[in-house]
Amino acid sequence: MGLTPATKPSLVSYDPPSQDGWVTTRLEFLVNWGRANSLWPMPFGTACCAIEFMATAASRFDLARFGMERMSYSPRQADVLICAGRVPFKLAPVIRRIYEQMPQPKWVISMGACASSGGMFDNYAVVQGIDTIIPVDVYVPGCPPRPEALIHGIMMLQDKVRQQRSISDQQQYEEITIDPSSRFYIPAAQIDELSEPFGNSVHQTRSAP
Amino acid sequence: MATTTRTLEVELATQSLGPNGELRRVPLTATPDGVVMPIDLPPGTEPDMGSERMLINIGPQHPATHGVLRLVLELDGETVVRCIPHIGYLHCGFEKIGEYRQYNQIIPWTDREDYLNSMGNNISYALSAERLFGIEITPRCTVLRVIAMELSRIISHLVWLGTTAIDMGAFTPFLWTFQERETVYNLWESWVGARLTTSASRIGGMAADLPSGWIDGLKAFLRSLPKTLDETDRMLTRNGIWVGRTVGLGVMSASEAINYGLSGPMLRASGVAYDVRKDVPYLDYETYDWDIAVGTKGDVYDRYLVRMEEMRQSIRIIEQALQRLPDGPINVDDPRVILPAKSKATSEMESMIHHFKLVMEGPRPPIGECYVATESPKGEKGYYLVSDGTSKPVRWRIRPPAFVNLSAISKMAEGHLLSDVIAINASIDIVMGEIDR
Amino acid sequence: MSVVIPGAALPHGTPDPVTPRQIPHRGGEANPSVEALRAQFGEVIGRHDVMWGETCVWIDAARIRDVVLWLRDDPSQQYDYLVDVTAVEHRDLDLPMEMVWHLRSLPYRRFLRIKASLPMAAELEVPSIEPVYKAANWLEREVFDMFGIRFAGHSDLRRILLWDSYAEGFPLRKDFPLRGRFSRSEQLSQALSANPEAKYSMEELSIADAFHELPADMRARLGGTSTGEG
Amino acid sequence: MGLQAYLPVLMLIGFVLLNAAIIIGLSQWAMRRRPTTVKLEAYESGIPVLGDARERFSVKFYLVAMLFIVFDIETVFLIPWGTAFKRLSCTGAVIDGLCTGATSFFGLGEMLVFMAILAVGLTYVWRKGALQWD
Repeated sequence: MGLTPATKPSLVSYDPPSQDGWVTTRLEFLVNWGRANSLWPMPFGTACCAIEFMATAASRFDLARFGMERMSYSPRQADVLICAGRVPFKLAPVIRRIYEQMPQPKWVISMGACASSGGMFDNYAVVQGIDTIIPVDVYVPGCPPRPEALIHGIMMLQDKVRQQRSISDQQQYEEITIDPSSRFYIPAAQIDELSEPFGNSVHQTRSAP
Repeated sequence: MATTTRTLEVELATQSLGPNGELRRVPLTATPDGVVMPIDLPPGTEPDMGSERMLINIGPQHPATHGVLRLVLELDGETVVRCIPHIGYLHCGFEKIGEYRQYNQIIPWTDREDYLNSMGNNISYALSAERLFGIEITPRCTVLRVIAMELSRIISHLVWLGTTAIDMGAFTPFLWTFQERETVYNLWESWVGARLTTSASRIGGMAADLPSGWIDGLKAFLRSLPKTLDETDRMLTRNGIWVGRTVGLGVMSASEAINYGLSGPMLRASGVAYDVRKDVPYLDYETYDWDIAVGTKGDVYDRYLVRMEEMRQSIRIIEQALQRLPDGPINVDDPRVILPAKSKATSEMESMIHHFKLVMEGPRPPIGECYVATESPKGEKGYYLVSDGTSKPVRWRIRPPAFVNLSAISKMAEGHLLSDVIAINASIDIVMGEIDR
Repeated sequence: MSVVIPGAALPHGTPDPVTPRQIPHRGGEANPSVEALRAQFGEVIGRHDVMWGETCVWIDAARIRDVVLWLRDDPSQQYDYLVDVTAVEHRDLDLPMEMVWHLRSLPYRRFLRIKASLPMAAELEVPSIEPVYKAANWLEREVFDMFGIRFAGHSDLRRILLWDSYAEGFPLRKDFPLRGRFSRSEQLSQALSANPEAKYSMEELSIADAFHELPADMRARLGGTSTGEG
Repeated sequence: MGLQAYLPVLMLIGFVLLNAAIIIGLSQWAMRRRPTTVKLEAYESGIPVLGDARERFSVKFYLVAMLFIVFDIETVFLIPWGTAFKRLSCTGAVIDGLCTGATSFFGLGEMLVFMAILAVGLTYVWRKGALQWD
């Protein structure tokens, strides 16, 4: 939004890269249009961002304008897992299990700094960003992000859904296989590198003056 | 609730923890035909075949647990035989981080801990830090802090009211209460810049003084809130479903409530007229004219009435505070804690050094410790600070009222139906950020 | 249903409490309970001091339960409200660790802090006051979870905030690094790979076992005395 | 001629079956199953399940179900009676909605007897306390 030029929000236009048949592109366009405008969110609300998510869902910043007012608290009917709030290590297996039990196609919005990168909780108890556990589609910055910021994140996700080639390319919906020993999606070295403290958080571990 | 031998009167208390905290299991002995007999039960006792029991998780990800609380219920049909709460799913090491931060740097942590009452927490922490430093704050700051704490109490009760009504099937109060809460968000934002995580207080003062037009915005809110409260009152208080689902649930008698350490609306609903603002007053609360709402039976319905009345009393306090709001500085002019004015800091040399030194090293309190209790919407919220003279506290202990209130849920929930456990859990007004710290 | 009024036991004329002003750092008049405690328990009560207007009494840790029981039941004290149970560990490790109990007397409107020092070398063991105050149940479990201080006579001493098979030790100890002892990936892999029964307490497992609902592999792991890890 | 009278009902049943077939068929055709072991397990708020839900429940649930069926069928009998009420309580023939003969209480009486029998059943059940839940 700030530095990079805003991506062109393609509401109607749809230019598939390869020359698929006219039918599949029209059908894909119809399927994507249907999915984008009726994403059922699963609010995985843990902390302060959940209150801001409730404010977004309430009547002033109404989420119903995006077809998302129907909250689904069971992963079986959910399309989007919105992780609103910090995720401690005790909660990591829960969010991993819920993500795995969601049917494809599924997306993840990581709402807030704590979900996206561990935020200000750089200590022994908090997962440093849920992208080390589950693949994330949209990161919404802020602590907590304003409802407009969350809605902007949701609109970015809708753009992504509109541009997916949902019928012709089935590989993008394959379930990611877990490495059985460590149960990770990404290799351990990458997790350590992702969770490294950055900025002035590097020397925050001095307890004395 | 006598448990039948089928429920295996094994030693339910587990002394089975190793010296450094790992789990040691109590071995189960199984007779040849597979019936598991406890160790000390005389052999040959015939287990009576009661109806099967079911263990279900009302777990961390559940719409009715107000956050990531997990209740494991042992159900006999629909009646709850045993309710075992599991918490810790939002434990983020607040108290550990407190020992690595300076005193002014802890303020952003206080509003992320009980995120419904963020302004109230900031001020409650500032009060205990100011007593640790031995600072008296200015009159204008005192009255401003009373207004902020009472407003914070109102919006915390509004979220409780909205979510409890949803738990019992009434969706519209949620939209009304969040509409009111949005107006207060606007007030917070114009005053401090943030809607939810305000970080408004500083040791010895506030982050900023009121912007112009803020008082009129507050007066408009004080006119519109009673209308919403009356509308919700008309809808819920004498509503057959609401009364039927809340009266007689989770009853706590006065002596039990005191022994369980309950506080706030939970304690007052059981008939104990203990309010920190009246008994251990701070910020000149004793000079305001208001009274405490005290219930009689201590059930879910009384807690609802006490909280509704508390919101009306908070409006009374804010109106009196608005009349007496004095002018004058908002920060105490004590160079140990308050930064010099920006204009002086950039022009005079020693102000710049003072500014730099204070920001880099942080204020240093004298050696000592103090505990200041304040009345948060959940109960008696206290900060116990221990300092060894350095700029980072040795111990930052948060006295979590909802944590102690929640510890009584197994006593309140057992014997009721499954849907009543949801109502009882909602009536405790839990915020998992504060419970799990 | 009579309403319990705090401050009811005070003599009739006492004025309502006011916001304290100009509190001295040290000194100030001590809580009358201190003399009563000395009269009742003699040398069990160590020194006392008044810090920022709050009275703090040092006692011998082993006798905490009798002191608290007397404070609650004696008609002249009536400390019926337990505010908090916590512990403090100082930065220089030769200072002993301190156990802190905050008590409040609603009828007499008094606040008392009881402290006990636990030498670090010895086994950190303190008698539990759960039989006296039900509120102490979870508070003591949290002090055990964070500091490793065991409470003798506690009905269900388990970890409350961290999961039972947490292997990194006790977080609030000063020798525990802020970001934990293991690497991030190790912490994550331990959290993700815990066996299903590590998420249940012994109580629930024994209930499920009584109704033959434990899956075979979990029963095998449980049957032996190995830890839940399997 | 006989079939002609039933045409609307048959069309309705046909449409309903067609609709159901389309919905299920289309989704079966378009859907690709991607089962994983965790996805097939039961969902219980994100925690691995202990024990299963196939339990022996107490008999009061079955009792309430039976009572519901009895009184539900009673209301089902009301509907055909309601449509034929005019012909039942008219001695002569009914010509385009008007009763040529004298009206009689046969229709009403017949239903009152039916309701009275079931009312006896209801009071028995009520007094025995089967409706009392806990």
